[in-house]
Amino acid sequence: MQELIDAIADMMEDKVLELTQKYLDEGKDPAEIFDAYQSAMEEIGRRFEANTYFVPELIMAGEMMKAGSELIKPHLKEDAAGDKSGKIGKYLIATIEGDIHDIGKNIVGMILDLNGFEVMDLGVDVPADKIIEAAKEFQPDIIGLSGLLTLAFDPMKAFVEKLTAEGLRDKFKVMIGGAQMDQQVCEYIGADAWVTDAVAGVNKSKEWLAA
Amino acid sequence: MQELIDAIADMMEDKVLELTQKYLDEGKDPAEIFDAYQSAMEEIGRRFEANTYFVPELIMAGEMMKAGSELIKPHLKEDAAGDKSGKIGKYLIATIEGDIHDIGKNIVGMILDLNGFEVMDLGVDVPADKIIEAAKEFQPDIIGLSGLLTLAFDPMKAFVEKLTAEGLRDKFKVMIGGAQMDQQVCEYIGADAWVTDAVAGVNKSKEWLAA
Amino acid sequence: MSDMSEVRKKQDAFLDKWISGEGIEFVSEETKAAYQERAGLLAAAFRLDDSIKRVPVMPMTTFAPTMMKGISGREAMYNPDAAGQAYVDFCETYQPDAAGAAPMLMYGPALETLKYNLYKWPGQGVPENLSYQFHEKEYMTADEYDKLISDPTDFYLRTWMPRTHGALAPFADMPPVYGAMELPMLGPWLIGIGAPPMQEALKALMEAGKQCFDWINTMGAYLNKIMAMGFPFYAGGACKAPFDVISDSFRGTTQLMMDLYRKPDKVLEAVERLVQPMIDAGVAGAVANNNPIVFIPLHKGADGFMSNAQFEKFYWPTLKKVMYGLAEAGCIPGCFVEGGYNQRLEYLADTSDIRCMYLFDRTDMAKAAETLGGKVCIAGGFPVSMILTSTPEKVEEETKKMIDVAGKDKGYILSIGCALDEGKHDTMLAFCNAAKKYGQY
Amino acid sequence: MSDMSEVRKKQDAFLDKWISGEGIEFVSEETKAAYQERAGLLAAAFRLDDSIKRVPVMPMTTFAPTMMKGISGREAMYNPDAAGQAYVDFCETYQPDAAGAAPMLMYGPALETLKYNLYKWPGQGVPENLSYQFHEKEYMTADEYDKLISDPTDFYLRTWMPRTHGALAPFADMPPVYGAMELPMLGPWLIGIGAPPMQEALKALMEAGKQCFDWINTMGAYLNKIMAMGFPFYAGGACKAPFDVISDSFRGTTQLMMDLYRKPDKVLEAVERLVQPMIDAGVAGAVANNNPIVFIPLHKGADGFMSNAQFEKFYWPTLKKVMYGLAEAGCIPGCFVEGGYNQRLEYLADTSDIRCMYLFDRTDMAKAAETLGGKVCIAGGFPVSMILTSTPEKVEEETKKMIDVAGKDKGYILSIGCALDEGKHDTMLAFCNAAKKYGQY
Repeated sequence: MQELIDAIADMMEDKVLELTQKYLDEGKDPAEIFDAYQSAMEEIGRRFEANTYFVPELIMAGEMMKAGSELIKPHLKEDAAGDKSGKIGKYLIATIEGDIHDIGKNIVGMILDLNGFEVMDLGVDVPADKIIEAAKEFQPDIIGLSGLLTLAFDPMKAFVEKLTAEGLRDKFKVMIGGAQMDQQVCEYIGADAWVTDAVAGVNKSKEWLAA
Repeated sequence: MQELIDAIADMMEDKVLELTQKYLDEGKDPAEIFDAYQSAMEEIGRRFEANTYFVPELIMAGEMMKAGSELIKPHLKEDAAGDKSGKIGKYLIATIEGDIHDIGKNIVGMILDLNGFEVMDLGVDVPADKIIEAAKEFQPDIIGLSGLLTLAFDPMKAFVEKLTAEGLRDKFKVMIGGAQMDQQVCEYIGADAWVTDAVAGVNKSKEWLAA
Repeated sequence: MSDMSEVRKKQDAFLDKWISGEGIEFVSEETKAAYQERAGLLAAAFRLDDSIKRVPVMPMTTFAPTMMKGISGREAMYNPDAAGQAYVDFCETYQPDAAGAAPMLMYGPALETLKYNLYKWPGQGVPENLSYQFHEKEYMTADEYDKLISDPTDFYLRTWMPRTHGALAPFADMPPVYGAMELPMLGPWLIGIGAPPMQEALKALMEAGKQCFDWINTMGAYLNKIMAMGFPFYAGGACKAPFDVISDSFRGTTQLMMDLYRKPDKVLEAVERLVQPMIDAGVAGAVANNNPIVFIPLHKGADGFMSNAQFEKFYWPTLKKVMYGLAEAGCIPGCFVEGGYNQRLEYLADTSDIRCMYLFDRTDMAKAAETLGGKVCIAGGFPVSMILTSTPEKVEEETKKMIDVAGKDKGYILSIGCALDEGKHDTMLAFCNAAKKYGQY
Repeated sequence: MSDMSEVRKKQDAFLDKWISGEGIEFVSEETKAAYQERAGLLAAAFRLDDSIKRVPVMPMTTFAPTMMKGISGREAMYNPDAAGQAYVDFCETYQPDAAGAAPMLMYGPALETLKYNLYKWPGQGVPENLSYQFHEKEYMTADEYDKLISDPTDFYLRTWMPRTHGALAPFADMPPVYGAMELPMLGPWLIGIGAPPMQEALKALMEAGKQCFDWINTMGAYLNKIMAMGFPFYAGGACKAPFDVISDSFRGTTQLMMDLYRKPDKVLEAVERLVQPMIDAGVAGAVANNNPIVFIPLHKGADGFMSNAQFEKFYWPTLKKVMYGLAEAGCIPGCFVEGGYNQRLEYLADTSDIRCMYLFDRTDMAKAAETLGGKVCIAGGFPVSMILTSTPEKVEEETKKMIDVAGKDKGYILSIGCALDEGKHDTMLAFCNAAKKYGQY
């Protein structure tokens, strides 16, 4: 499977799909093929951290994963395909009320998913009440808030205050992400962590779960 | 002077002006330089007849002649510059009433001028009466009528009829030119000759004068 | 270019659709059959179909139908009913195998609204009884080649149209449309659009457009009637050789001839740049009118305008590309080969792998038949002087000769080699009848 | 590129003209002197003038002046008097060395008229108290690169604008403007312009233009007042890096990132194609406003968006061409370097032979000063979080640090590294005052 892992990690889209189909035709274990994708994603994450890979590669990786999954899924057993036992944690993500941007949130959601999280995405411009409601229902390990604009600061702060007021603050880790986040803003908002890139967010999340 | 003649005939615009200036600076006879231009024009005419040169070359030749004249004229004696003794004949040219096209007429006028004719150009859309009036005044050897469109046929015919009615028909040769002229039209109009290119017109004119 | 047999199939498919008369509400089954027969004849000529029954006759009229009825050029341009009816009558009287289209006469009021100065027309610069005439000028300067090459539409809108349409002069001050790319840059762009002179210009454009829209709605009834009476039109779309675009209404004749010497690279780049626009323009018309024939008047490539070497370098390659581009879209390039082309016939033979037509003006038709016969469809060559200054008997005689000379390979369409702005009834009738009489194979 | 010393001379000439306040009707000699002093400070920074007296302070405001007065985003976009007055008040209160321009807020009614859907704005898709936000979508499909490349204006007018301006949707059916080349082809083109939907679209365009024209006439009084009070604006024109045009409002972020792998050649061709248009757009604004500074927001070249190799191939060459093109026209490229640029600083140093400015967002300002100090003018870097969530004392302290770090080479302009949509009075005042206090050289 190394050839496939390398092709994925090296962004060779045509070859990736070609090899995937070939392995399926040869009768190789679909679960193993899927694992190869997972391994490749980990490698891509490492290269992202090493500043060798950037957003284009993250997006391409997501595309290849999606296309590959379409090929593999029919060969996986139903229970295997839907099996959540491999998930390492639950992540609730949303762009906070007032902000309608979804690109950053979508990228983070995709990377989290690729890294084994079960992700519930509430979309954009989501009021605090709705996030809390969903959190009660979904019981995530981490609530991730995204905001591209500075107008997101106060709604995020309000969210944390509401969470606290409802006595839920300690039940969930709160991570904020977006271009203008920094430590100052993190303290102002009352979040547990802040990031400005997806992979850092994923690593922080894994770190929390490992603790 | 052969180098200059060759440069003109070969359409080397920059070299032509450079050589002209050089010869003037060297004190060569301006009249000789001007004659070189005339010789070059004759050569260009021959190449046009031989179907080696076409309209672009005629136009370029005219441009070079014009530019060269600008350089030479200040060096010529006033009387020499204005001297008409070199003219081989008088040519009255116009685009006939109703037709507003001047490109063909302008090209012919230029070639006639380069070939030693004294040319009076009445412009476009010229009524028959005006042409006759000018002919009485200018007393050309040849009246040349130009018409790009077939609508020119009848005004030309009317012109010849008027000329005849005024008893002037035999005093002037009438030549018609334009894309749709042919023998049939020439007879219809009552002209003495028809042409569809400028050089043929010039040669015919010279032939008439030689007779 | 792609496989030419596939291209010919597309062309044939479009031709068949056109022949079928699909969408036309014919007066009767007889007129439908007549339409199909006539269109079929033309198509057979384009296809060099050996089974074609006779030589089609296609007088290429412009103002002649109106002039022959005593309708002045101005009336023809201002009264679409008069013009339309004249074209209907022309078809009824002379029964050509293909009809001319009255919209060629254009609509005077719209030109007035635009303060159009590219042409002078009856009552506006030329006498009322005549047809419109081009006003030659330098509408593009020598240093504007790069503008044309890098962004043709920008050049048209902000440079060329302000010069040729007086009412659109303010377009020269329109900010480049790139400024509209997003906020807040959109604001300044819109401010430019909102300036009073710009508003006046846009108003004039809208008004002229509306005038033409109403005009075509009136004219359309007559166009439909002509088809319903059984006469196909001789073209659906029109475009030009790229070189001619620049030499006719951009740089002008004299200036471009000098550009061939002074800046040949720019000329080459510019003509190359215009290939696709011309293909697009031609296909658009053919599709809109459901008629595959795209009329292409050939101007400055004629004998006498340039040498074969110049023709081979500046004119022919891009013209050929346009023709093949049209063919690939299923269209039939119908080249109106104006002037003489005796020195260029070999080039034209190069297009024998697509369906196309060359309608000649003053080319020697014997030479044309010899060089092109059996390879491409040829047409025309009949002298306009015969129609305008001769007799019916003479016309009949000359027509027979022309058919004998040009028609032996069966890919010939009888046509007068000059667009007809004027005409005579007796000679025109003799011409059209002689086609039926002597044109049978 | 031509001799850069000549370019710098042209830039200096334009700067001097700007500094002089030529054409501005100042309130008094004192305000004229204040204007000349402030503009002079900025120009000195651009020139890396060692004799500069202090660090200029230039908070880059968008909606902040209105938000801070309790004026909602919607009101700011619909009431030019309220917005203009808020900007006047901001200058009076905080005395910056360069003012922001209220037209950045854009005019809501015109967007409504156009049924604009590239952005959502207060009351139209986002809450009334907020600012406008971009609506990311694929406004250009993967197969449209060739259209953009071959004729950008045609692509804008007939493909892109119909998608982004609902009221201009009929432009998609506008016949190509080439059809207007002469008679009789002009007729069909005008008919297309005359079709009712096209007329409605043109009407909407005219209306929006007029709305903006009226809007700027109202807003202009306040802009003039700001200048008359002695405050130069921090930009005259605006344009973008070619890559960002495609990635922001044409293909979109995600699609373009994939295009880098799937069709890199087309991306390269397209960004190359947009160089001149961007230059033209930027120069037009600078000249119109008699202010040589051209604002260029840099987007997808930031750290994290692509590798240096990709940056070197797809982003930097064309951005550099735009900058030098602006400089050759006498303009000062003022790049707003958004996000972090720590990995790209070496490239920016390459432009040291022209006058330009780099205003940083989250770049490490110590590294920026180290790499670019003494070569090009740098600005910004002050965290927006300080203004929005901190105290005046903390702000003063951080401002001093920033000046110490970034200002030692005397080519620094103090600025918050983020466009200000919101603000707090006490921290904003502390920031501006600290500049005067600690910025003296």
